[in-house]
Amino acid sequence: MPKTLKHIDDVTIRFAGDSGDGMQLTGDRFTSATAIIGNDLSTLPDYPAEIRAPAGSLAGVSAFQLHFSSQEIFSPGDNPDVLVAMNPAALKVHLKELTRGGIIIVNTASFTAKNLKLAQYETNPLDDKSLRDYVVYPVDMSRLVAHACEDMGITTKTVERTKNMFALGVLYWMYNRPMDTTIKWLKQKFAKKPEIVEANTRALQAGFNYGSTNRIFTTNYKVDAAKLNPGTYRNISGNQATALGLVAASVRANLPLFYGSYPITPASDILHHLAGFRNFKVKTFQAEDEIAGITSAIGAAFAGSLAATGTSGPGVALKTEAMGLAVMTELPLVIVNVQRGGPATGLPTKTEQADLFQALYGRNGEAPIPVISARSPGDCFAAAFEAAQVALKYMTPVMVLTDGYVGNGSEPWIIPNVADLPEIKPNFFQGDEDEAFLPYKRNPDTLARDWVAPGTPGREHRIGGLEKEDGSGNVNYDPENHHKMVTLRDEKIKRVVEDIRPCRIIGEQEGDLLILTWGSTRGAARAALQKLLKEGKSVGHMHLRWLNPLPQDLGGILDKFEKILIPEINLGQLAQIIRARYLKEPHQLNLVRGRPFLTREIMDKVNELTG
Amino acid sequence: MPKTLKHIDDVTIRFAGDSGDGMQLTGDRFTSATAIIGNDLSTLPDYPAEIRAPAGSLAGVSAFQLHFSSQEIFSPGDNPDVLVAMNPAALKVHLKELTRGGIIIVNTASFTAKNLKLAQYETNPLDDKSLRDYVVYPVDMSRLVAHACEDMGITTKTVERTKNMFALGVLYWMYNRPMDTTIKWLKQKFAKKPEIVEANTRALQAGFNYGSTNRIFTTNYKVDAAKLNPGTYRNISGNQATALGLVAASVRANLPLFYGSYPITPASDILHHLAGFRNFKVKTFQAEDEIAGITSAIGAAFAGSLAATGTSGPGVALKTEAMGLAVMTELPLVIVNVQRGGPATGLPTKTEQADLFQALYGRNGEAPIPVISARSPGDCFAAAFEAAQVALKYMTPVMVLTDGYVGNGSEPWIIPNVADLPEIKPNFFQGDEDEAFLPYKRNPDTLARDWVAPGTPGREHRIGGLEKEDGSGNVNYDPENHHKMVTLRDEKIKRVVEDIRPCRIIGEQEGDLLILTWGSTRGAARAALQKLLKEGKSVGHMHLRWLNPLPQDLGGILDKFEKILIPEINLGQLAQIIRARYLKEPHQLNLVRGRPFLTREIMDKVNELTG
Amino acid sequence: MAKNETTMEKQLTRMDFASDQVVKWCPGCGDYSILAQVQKVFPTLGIPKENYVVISGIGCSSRFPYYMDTYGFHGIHGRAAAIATGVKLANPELSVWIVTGDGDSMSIGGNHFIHLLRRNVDVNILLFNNRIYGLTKGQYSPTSPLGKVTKSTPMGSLDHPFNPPALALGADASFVARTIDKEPKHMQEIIKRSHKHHGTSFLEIYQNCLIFNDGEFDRYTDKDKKADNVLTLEHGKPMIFGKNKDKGIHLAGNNPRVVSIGAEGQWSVDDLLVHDEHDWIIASILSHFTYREDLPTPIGVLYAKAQSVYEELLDDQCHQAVKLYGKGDLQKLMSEGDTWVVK
Amino acid sequence: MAKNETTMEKQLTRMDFASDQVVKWCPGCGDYSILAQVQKVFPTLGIPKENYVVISGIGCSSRFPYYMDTYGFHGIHGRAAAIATGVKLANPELSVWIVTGDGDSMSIGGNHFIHLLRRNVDVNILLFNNRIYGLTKGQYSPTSPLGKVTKSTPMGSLDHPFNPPALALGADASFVARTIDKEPKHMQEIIKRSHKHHGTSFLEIYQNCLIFNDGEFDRYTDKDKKADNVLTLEHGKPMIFGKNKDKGIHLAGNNPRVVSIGAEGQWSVDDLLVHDEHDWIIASILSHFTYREDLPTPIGVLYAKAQSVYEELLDDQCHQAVKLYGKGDLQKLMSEGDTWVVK
Ligand SMILES: Cc1ncc(C[n+]2csc(CCOP(=O)(O)OP(=O)(O)O)c2C)c(N)n1
Ligand SMILES: Cc1ncc(C[n+]2csc(CCOP(=O)(O)OP(=O)(O)O)c2C)c(N)n1
Ligand code: SF4
Ligand code: SF4
Ligand SMILES: [Mg+2]
Ligand SMILES: [Mg+2]
Repeated sequence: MPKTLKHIDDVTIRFAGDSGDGMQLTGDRFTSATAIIGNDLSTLPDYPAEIRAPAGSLAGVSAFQLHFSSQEIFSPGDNPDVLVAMNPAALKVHLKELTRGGIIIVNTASFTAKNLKLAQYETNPLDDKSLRDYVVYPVDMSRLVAHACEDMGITTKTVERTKNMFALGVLYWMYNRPMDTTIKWLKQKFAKKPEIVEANTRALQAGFNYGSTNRIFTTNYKVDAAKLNPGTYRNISGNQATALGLVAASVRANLPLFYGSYPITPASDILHHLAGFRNFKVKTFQAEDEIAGITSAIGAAFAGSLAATGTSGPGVALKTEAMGLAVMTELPLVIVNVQRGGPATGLPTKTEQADLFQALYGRNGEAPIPVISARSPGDCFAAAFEAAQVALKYMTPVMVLTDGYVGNGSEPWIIPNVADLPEIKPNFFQGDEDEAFLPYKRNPDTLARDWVAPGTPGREHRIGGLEKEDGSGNVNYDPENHHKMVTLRDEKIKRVVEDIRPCRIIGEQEGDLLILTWGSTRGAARAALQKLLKEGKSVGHMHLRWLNPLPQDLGGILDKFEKILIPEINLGQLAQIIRARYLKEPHQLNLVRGRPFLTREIMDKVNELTG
Repeated sequence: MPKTLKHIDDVTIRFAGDSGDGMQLTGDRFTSATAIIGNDLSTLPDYPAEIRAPAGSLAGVSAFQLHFSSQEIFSPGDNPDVLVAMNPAALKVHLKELTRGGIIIVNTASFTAKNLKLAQYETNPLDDKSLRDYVVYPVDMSRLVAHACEDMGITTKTVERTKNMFALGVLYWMYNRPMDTTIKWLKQKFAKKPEIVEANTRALQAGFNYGSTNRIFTTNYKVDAAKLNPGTYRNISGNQATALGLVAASVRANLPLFYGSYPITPASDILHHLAGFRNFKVKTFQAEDEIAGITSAIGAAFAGSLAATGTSGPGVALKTEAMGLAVMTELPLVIVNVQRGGPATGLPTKTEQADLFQALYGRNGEAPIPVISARSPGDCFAAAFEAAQVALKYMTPVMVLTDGYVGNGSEPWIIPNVADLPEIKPNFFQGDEDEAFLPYKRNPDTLARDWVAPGTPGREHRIGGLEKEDGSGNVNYDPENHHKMVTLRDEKIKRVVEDIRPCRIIGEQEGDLLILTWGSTRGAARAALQKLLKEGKSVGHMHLRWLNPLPQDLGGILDKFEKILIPEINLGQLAQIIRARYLKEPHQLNLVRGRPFLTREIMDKVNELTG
Repeated sequence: MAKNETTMEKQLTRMDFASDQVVKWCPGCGDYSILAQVQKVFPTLGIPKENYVVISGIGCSSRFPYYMDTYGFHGIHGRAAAIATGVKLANPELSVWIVTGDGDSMSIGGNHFIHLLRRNVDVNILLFNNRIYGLTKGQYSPTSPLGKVTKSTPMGSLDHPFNPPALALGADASFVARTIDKEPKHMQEIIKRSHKHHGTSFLEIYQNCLIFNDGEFDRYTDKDKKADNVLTLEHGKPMIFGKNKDKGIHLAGNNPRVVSIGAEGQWSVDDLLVHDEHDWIIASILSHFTYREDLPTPIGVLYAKAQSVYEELLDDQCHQAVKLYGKGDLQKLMSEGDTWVVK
Repeated sequence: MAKNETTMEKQLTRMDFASDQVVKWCPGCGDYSILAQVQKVFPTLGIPKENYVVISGIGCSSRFPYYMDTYGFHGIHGRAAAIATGVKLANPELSVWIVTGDGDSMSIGGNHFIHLLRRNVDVNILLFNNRIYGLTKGQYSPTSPLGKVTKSTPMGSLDHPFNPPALALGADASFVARTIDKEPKHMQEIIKRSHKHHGTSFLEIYQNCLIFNDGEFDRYTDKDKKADNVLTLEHGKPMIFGKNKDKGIHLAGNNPRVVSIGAEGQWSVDDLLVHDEHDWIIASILSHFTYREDLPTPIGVLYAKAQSVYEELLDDQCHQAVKLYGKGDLQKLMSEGDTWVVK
């Protein structure tokens, strides 16, 4: 039967299955193949807090969503067009979000009575009429992979494990993706187990063939390369980008990188990546807890390294005392918070933006620090790099806020030229041999104090957490000196505003409504903006990278719009800051559900407000 | 020579000497004697961060200021009228604040060349003309006490140690205070060392006699009892009052009190006091660190105790993760922060109000908690009591903010009648035997969940830090449930507003300017208000006890004044909250010097603003 | 079940301790066995069901309380010991069980762990030692052997591991024991011993994490290897082990080594070290068997001593204080010191 | 002094290590002696002055760095070990000294302390043990003996104290030693030994706090008592002590006890335990002398062993990685994985 090839612009696929079904990996592979084709893309992994909840259970469903397009895109997509459901539980959990009329590909072999019961289905949805509004492709993947690997003499369990590759193959056919990079990857990954490579390759091929030859599949699709900015691209996850950003800063500052950290979801991957960069002399230190993570980094900063520590919200909570120490000792330090659902342990594997207050205010005493947020996976590179720049220039700890979505999600990223990255000049003491060294003497422009690392002859000095005398840095309890130092530390952070790019509004430059975002919410907002502009709405979008200090010209920009809408995955933290700073009343959209906003939700809110 | 007795209304005395000179103790005794006379009073201890810095050094000066009056007073006084300086360093450090024309009493024996040098005096101030603007009483106290104890056969060192009692005696004469309570106290304190009692009593008596007989003292003063509210009074320090407030709440709630804490200046005294109440079944637990302090308290709360933990800013920093746990598990818990100078170790023995942001926002995720502040030493009792009430009623952690000044300072306090203290009904599960128990079912009014302690048959349940399903309290990762729970927790704390007394403005009820204060700044503000009203200014004063939630009627009150002035010992934390909440622009007075505001400073600012 | 009466009268069974929550560990995880043994032992201890409290930190193992139909508290990472201390001090009637992992108790929670041991609060620690971080997907832990290749140590870990029994002994523990997930009978017995001990009991349980550290304890669990690699301690008995009970521990000076006994004749039972639970030095020597390939791993009670118990001393002080100063009278307390009356 | 050249060439003296800050301990505090000995020893170690780093937590003792004219870091309470780890890992050339109190290192900082020991980072710990919290004005500490009456324990403390050498040994310390503030010569010698040890050296110094805990160590420092109560350890020598060198330590089974030697004849030197620094069991036995009234307190090196050092293994991995993958090339690193070009 002849097949039709359709050109389309934009597809969202969701892979869903049991925790053991390899959905994250399948998604990753599809993403890679899609990236290479040159589509723009955005991904959203979503996995349970348990390592492997009971097979077939609703709690054990793991999913990976991928949005790709021939246009520039900003979010992982609201509703999937295609749902790959490896078992009934996956279908049950994810069906409600599938686009009406969307495609469902299921592994029928898993629709056993037991699994149906585990998924709380009374009747088999493949047999009753409940899926009639969708295009369903029921495929007995288990049988087909068994067939494909028949003569290999490997265990049934091993064969069964390849069924995700079969599903991938079907989708490769359906969306015209090349299989070679996946096969190459399999070869590398399982270099020592050729039979695994073989089995998986066969399953992949079988899936592809099944799509191209089986009658039930009538159409496949072509999504052209997107017209992205020219450059060499790779696909990158946020945590990967953060790690690279730190290494890049260390190279451009010509300082060794020290990373002290304690594992925590969803931040651990930064540690994992950095631990692999020993040939850059990157020293990673898996500390006994978050306190040792940051205090070891403070020690390394004192010793002259570019020091960083990374964690998620509960870990930041434990670091707050030491952050105060870094403020008082005025040492450069990058602190990364890959935010997750809170409070407390909360939703450890889900995303949230509720640690902004903690970043800004979560310390005893007046302890201001600059705070930057990453807007997308690739932007984590720039955010980490800029944070290090500011830390080294102003001699201050800097907080980088990313989140679970940005940290685990991925997107195409233009690989920068090393030479184009700004050189970073740490604020080392520049005085000549005979100049007296005063550890708290400040650069008159930046107010940064001079940095001298132990090992430098003749400049021995002591720092610590007690209040410092201006200039000498000696311990000092004088009331007026304290006031002066509190004010100086505050002023120093205010001056970071000099390093912040002026605001850039996308869309209308003035008008009815400005969408104001920070962090990962930018994606959904930009996607919404595009559509709203097409609908002829008078809407602009302004995104904040730096939350402290705020850009100098922000006040003026807020004045240009009738209304301001701040969508946040919290109860209105940026909104409160804007209220306090500009005495303006923004509208809020606060949905705290452990996942990014949908484009539609922002559009609906804008429509409601501009109605 | 006949002496004159003058009636005066108001005196401020400052005792200053070496850390080893017993100035805190001397001040305490004078305070006691003054309280018994029925004066209103307010005290301000001020001691160095070192236990005993080198004798005679400027760093080693310890001071105690006492303001007493026949009128109601609110602050420890701006500038002392009398300075007792036991050595040159004490004179050097404190002279600049003495009222022009004020009295200086010095121990001449300590004005040796060595001590003068240590105090960085070029010439002896007693000999040069530098003190000509003051009334100086040079007394060779060392010689006089030696004389008084001549025949006792005790060491010179012991004798020398009594010279603070001599100084006290002089002042007792000068201000007509009775000596008997001091003598009684000496007998109790040194019950096992009668020779110490004897020596000190002799020194005290000698000082008194010296005043009454020596020619150089021509006048003494009488300060009548103040017309205070009727009742039985005692003098009380803030930390003492906090301890009593917690015990009182435990008695009125009929729950045992558990206090888990780790020592830290200036909060340790709460632990010390509570440790003495074992006959109330008060269980104090000196934990290994602040984290164990709070988590043990959370355990005790789970087990059905009234649980509390106390510390200062750096300790709170370490508790923030666990505070999130208490928010999520919705357990009653009182957290006391006796604020000190920050950031980091900062000024450990000085006061500050810079932990308000930390109290409100210093946690990961959306983790709102009620925050109450104590306005004066005696008010710590009520603040602690109310915090416990709210914690038990709403099933929530509550933060009590006091500070070093309020914690160590003291004032007369009306001893409440136990029967007048409200009874507290903990939110224990009330359902009957057969009613199913759902740990997260809420009281529809307060939204508090039901409390059931282990040991209760048939109501076994589990709690923890992961997000809870509404009602059942089971672990739940559902997006909509999370949003609901985040919102519910927020709403619950908002409802605490029902328990907050409406605002009360002192002074003008509307007009040019409202002074808005929180915490210990109330004293200086009220004192300033009194004077400003006398000057005919159109000024009111509104004091906030609860910082979260804010009283319902605050917005309306702010509207009644042209200008609002918020004096704070921080860089404007309440001001920012007021800006955000009411979109109003208050004026700020921010002096961060490790000590309370002076009345004059607030007056000056008001005068500047009301021109 | 009828409410508000203790469950003492009723004969409890294993099912009484199974909660309604689905157990969410990976199929085959060693944690299942520990859960089963605890559920089997609890009904036999003569404690009313409502008096059990199970408290944990964070980790795969720390999900344990959710699966027990007792009072339970899933705490925050590393703090189970401190939470449990608060629970027990507040109500010494309760039977308090701490469930923790090697990361939870030895890494972030190390300080609370050692302080709990020295205080000797009468609670029970069950340490699920899988020598890996399970829940965060496979970083090395403080009990992973030197050189361990994991996600966070791609070139191998650099730190010498903690030896849990040795650390516990150094922290003045009054009871130290070990068992293995795959030895259900032994585990039950030792859990009972832990319960009986007056003071903090520390029980290390070797637990296989089949996802991130499969096979770590194969030497001690594989059918054909375990007899030669596991030494089951019995108080007052010589230390004999081996498939044929033909091996024993001999102490040469202070150096323990394995000798063959029986047939070959060079060594006899009399040459072997005799286990004495109350001997701190023997316990220390045994603790040093950990990580050594040339020595078997001892299981059973390594050490037990009588020592005063924190919460009892605390309650004593409360009683003492009532005797000395009378039962607390709030009015009197508030009126202490100098007072005066204003009319 | 001329800048930017190492100070190696110059003969350093004690005064080179005295900073310009006024020392603010209470007159008579044991801390003064320790400061003096450190200032005397540092010039003799052959280390350029600029390579010394002194790192502390919070407490009276932790003010130490301010008084040393070296690089110094007065950290936050309990975290000196972690800060020092960062310093040493970042620059292994530095000679890193941790100054800490019994509260700082054993209470809030207990976890960092035990982890530092097991990692065996080549730094030196000087623990000023005064068995009290000095700076916060006299609460009991984790090394205060049971029943201690202090501000926070008016009826006596309830917890068994930590035994610092035992805890250190339990945490796999590679060097454990003890000295006394009032034994300046001995202290100097042991500070030198600490420095020489490759790996973390742990030196406990008994230090009198005359304000809040005066006399705690009188048994070991009073002229007429100390000889009978202090056992000075020497490697390879029998354990003899006493004013007349007529007492010794004999081991009966695993129980150490004091015996009289010489004249009375019942015991001879040959019956005495011979000190072996490398024997973990002997060190453990010696660690248990702490708090015992019937045994002398051992001072000197209790234990020393060779063990791999964390920061060296880390540097090795860096070199290894360069060998394996080439010197880090940022452009290459950023371009890893699948890439594609958009024109
Ligand atoms: C403050 C904090 N830091 C880090 C984490 C992340 N975390 C959760 S469990 C865990 C370690 C788990 O290892 P282990 O205690 O051995 O338990 P297992 O999963 O192996 O049973 C870590 C690091 C956390 N939840 N909280
Ligand atoms: C986070 C924190 N908690 C508590 C304190 C208060 N504090 C300062 S020093 C100290 C204990 C000091 O005892 P120790 O370490 O024995 O030192 P010493 O003063 O006896 O030399 C405490 C509890 C603090 N500074 N920071
Ligand atoms: S990851 Fe390991 S420890 Fe965790 S549940 Fe799975 S098998 Fe068990
Ligand atoms: S309080 Fe004690 S430890 Fe602190 S300086 Fe004084 S004597 Fe030394
Ligand atoms: Mg583990
Ligand atoms: Mg101490």
